[in-house]
Amino acid sequence: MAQAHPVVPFAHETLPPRLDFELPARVFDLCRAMSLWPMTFGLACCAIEMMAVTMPRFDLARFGAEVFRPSPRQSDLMIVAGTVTKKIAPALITLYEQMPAPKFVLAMGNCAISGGPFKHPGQYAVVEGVDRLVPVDVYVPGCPPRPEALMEGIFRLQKKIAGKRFWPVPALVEGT
Amino acid sequence: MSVLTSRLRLALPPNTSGQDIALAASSQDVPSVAGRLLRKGWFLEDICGLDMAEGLALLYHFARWDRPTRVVLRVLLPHGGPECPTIEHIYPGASWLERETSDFFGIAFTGASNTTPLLLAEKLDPPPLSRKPGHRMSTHRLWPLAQWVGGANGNPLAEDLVGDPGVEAPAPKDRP
Amino acid sequence: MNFIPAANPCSGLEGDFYAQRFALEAHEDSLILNMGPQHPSTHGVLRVILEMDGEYILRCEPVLGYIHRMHEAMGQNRAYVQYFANMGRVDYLHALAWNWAWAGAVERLAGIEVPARAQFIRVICTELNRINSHLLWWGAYLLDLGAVTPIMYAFEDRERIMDILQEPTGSRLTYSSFRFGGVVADISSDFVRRARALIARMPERLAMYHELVTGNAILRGRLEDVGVVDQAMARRYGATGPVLRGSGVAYDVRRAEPYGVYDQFDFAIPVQDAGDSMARYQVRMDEIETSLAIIGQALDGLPEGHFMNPDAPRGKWTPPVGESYFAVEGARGKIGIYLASDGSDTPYRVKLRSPSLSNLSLFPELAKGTLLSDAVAILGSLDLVIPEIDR
Amino acid sequence: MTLESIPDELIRLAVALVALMAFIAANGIMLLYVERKVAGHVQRRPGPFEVGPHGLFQALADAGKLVGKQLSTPAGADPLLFWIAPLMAFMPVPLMFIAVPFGQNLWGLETNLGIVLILSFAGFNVLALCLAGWASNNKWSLLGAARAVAQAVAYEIPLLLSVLAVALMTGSLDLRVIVAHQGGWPWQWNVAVQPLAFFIYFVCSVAETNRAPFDLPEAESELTAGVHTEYSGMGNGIIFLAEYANMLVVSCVATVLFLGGFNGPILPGPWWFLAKMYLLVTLIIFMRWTYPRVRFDQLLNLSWRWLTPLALANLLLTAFFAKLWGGA
Repeated sequence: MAQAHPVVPFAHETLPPRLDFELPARVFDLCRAMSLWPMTFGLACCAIEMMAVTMPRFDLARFGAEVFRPSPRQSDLMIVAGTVTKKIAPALITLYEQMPAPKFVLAMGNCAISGGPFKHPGQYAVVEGVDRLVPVDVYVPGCPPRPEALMEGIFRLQKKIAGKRFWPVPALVEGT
Repeated sequence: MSVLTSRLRLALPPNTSGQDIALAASSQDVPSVAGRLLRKGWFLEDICGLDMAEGLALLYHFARWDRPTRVVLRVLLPHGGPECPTIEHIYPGASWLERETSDFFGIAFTGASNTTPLLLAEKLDPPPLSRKPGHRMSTHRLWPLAQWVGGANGNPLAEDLVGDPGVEAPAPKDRP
Repeated sequence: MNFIPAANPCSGLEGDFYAQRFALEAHEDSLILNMGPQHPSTHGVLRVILEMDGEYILRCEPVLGYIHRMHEAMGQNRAYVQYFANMGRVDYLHALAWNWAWAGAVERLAGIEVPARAQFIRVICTELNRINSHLLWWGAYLLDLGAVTPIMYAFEDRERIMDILQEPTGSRLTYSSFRFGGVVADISSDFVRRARALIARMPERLAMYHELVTGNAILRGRLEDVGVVDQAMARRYGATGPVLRGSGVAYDVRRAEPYGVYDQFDFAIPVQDAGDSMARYQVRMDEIETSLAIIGQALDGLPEGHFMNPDAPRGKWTPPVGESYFAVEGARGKIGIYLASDGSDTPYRVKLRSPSLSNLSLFPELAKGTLLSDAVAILGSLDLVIPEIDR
Repeated sequence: MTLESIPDELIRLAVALVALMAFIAANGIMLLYVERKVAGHVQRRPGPFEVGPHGLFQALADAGKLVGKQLSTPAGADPLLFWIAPLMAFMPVPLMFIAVPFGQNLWGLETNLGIVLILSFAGFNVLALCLAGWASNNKWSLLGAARAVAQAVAYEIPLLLSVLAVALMTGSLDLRVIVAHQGGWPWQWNVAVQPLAFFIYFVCSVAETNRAPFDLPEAESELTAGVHTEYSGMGNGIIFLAEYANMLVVSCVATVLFLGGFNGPILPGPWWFLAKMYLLVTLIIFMRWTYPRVRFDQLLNLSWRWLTPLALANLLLTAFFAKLWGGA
């Protein structure tokens, strides 16, 4: 991130693990990567594309990430799909705090990344980037991002968790 | 009621404005005009604030189900301490529109049951949609055709609006 | 990072500012429940504070503004054409209706002519978008009612329509493809072919939807006589769109106040008299058929010519001083834009009349005395898009 | 103390319990997969597909993840009750299975009160949900718990009455006797004689296990996640497991009572038993993805106004005919 974000309310204190074995840790990481349950937390336009990604054409279920849990206690991934306003910010932080570790945040769309089209001089309502509130793992740009982009974002997150990309990289098709 | 009619002033905006007739009233007449419009079968489309050089204008747009007409009720409030009586006891749907206008322009609606900010997290000062004094437009520029005609002047719609004295609007209900 | 006014520690009441204010009037032994802003059935970030007596709702108050995105403030500092981008995001489900409202308001103010072909393209695209919006509503509403599968079927059709609409609009969801005096791109013969194929396919799909869902006894039990809106109430709250038409008023801006070329089409306005959630459901399902009929006629009568008025203003441009009000029929009801211009290159004031706001204002009265499940059914039947309410 | 001094019954019981635990755990994992796969196919999409061949390892990954999640106890919750509740939901399940005859001589415990044992342990489930909802210190959970209790009370009665009809007809509460009373072919099953009782039992069992369209205690669109809103990690996982296990139990009992148990032509008994059981389980899963949810008052009306009187009438008729023909 080029921009320095002064306000990060979450100073994470990372304690060293009491037990640290290589193999179980890798197995757990693999399980976590393959079973990312997102929270039902649609904010705005991007939420529709977030829904679209679980629908028959894209079907996120293929990668085990379609179990949208309404309760933050049962979810692993918060997809911030839409504009974060100053009014929702406290609720968003609470939801993030309620998620049990290990938890991940995916900022979907330009609004969640930087305020997007609503960032302008003198704006009074929008938080300019959700990373000012909670630590973000993956940014998916777009307004809104296409479902393919969101899926790619989730793959990147899986790679970040498990250290390996499992699915083939789609080839760029010229002229489309 | 005839007193009210004599206090109302009418203008015929140009065809391009999408408004068929404009009523100008002082703020204390707003509930009685609204009550009369409700009895005649008009519904409230929206309440629009407008920061003009002469003061804060409130535009109440009314429309009908049975024919394509639109009436705008214009009220001009002073910049210092703008106040207007509420019409939520006549059009309950106006409550939110008034709260929203109050958020954006700092207009106080007297007698309203709920005055908490609707869209904003807290009251902003200056209100977000108010303009700097040098950037305000004069009402004479925006409404140059406001040669106010006192009475109906043969216009059938105006006849309908101001001709019939009707019944006095119901008084606001006592609130718990 | 405390943006909400801090709770008064002396009051002894739980929750934030809004909840405390609400709790002041609460009965003894009642349960104050916050539904939202993160709740599966509030479709985004609506928050409703409920006062419950067991499962029954004594009183409720929606709290808005969680997705207030300053559209009206931005209207005062964007160039006229830039504001189309905002229009795509006010109501992202029926973005083209908002596009049309904005284009119409400016065209009416500045007296810009729109070529016939452009008008027809607008009609076709807007109606396709309306079908899309109603399909999403249908799926999401049934999701609220606990039926998980229909939304998957609805999205199958939605994806087809989005594929078709991508060509003239260049976007999947937040369309901002109208311009003053026309649209950004012409439609091709391929578009026409695919749109015709869609029209041919949809009746079959709709019949399947009705067979699968509409006749279901559980669904009817959940919707009939729930959330009855009568006409006087609809007038007092300014309800429009399917909510009003579900109460027996055949008020449709496309017919009542024709804009564009809607007066050239022959279509029926679906009306139901019951005023309950089932009536609103039926109206929306029938409106899909109406839209299909309009698209069919528009495709048949599609004239040749420009898709954009060659004399139309582009880029930074200043309209004359004045005001205009333009209303269109969105999927959720009457969309209106009031525009005041001071002759500069940015609007002086843009006021967006959002149908969802008026329709939602019915909710506290409708929900009073109902069960929690009914409240969910009523909320869904109003077809809300929260960013459109909060703007 | 030698091995011989331990009674055979006890060894049998211990072995059965261990085996049943494994059976339940394996089934829980498998049913999670099956449920998502069935959902996928009902919804015209593949469902879990990429994690392992055809997504077979998906449920394992989920289980691994749930085990590795942080367990959080919400502020203001009663920690003891909060964590006892999921265990209480799960622990009775193996005990319910021990009386079920899976095949000829394949059962954990010889008892002539098998059905009573199962039904009494089934009551623990509602207690667990009630505790979970109460201890969570969450209003949504509390509403869910209230719904769970009202629902369980309402549906236990017609369920018992429909079971009683079969017991009257057979003249025994011993599951093995009930199975022996039926033959291998569908027309020899109790369902052929007692279709109404089977229907009532099936509806009630779906309601008892809180499955859609009767999933009100966890009604996602109304109560966020209902009773288990506050449970994270394995707390949630165990409640899930208990839900699937309860589904298995009611399907087992339905198989025994109405579908001839392990009786069947050609193939050995256990296969028939499992086939019938999984058929019912799949049916329950199918229903979940097909129907909208009923409203709470409709749910109670269905039970008190329709199922209970019908079950009573059915019981009376059964008693009458049993008396007429001298019972079993």
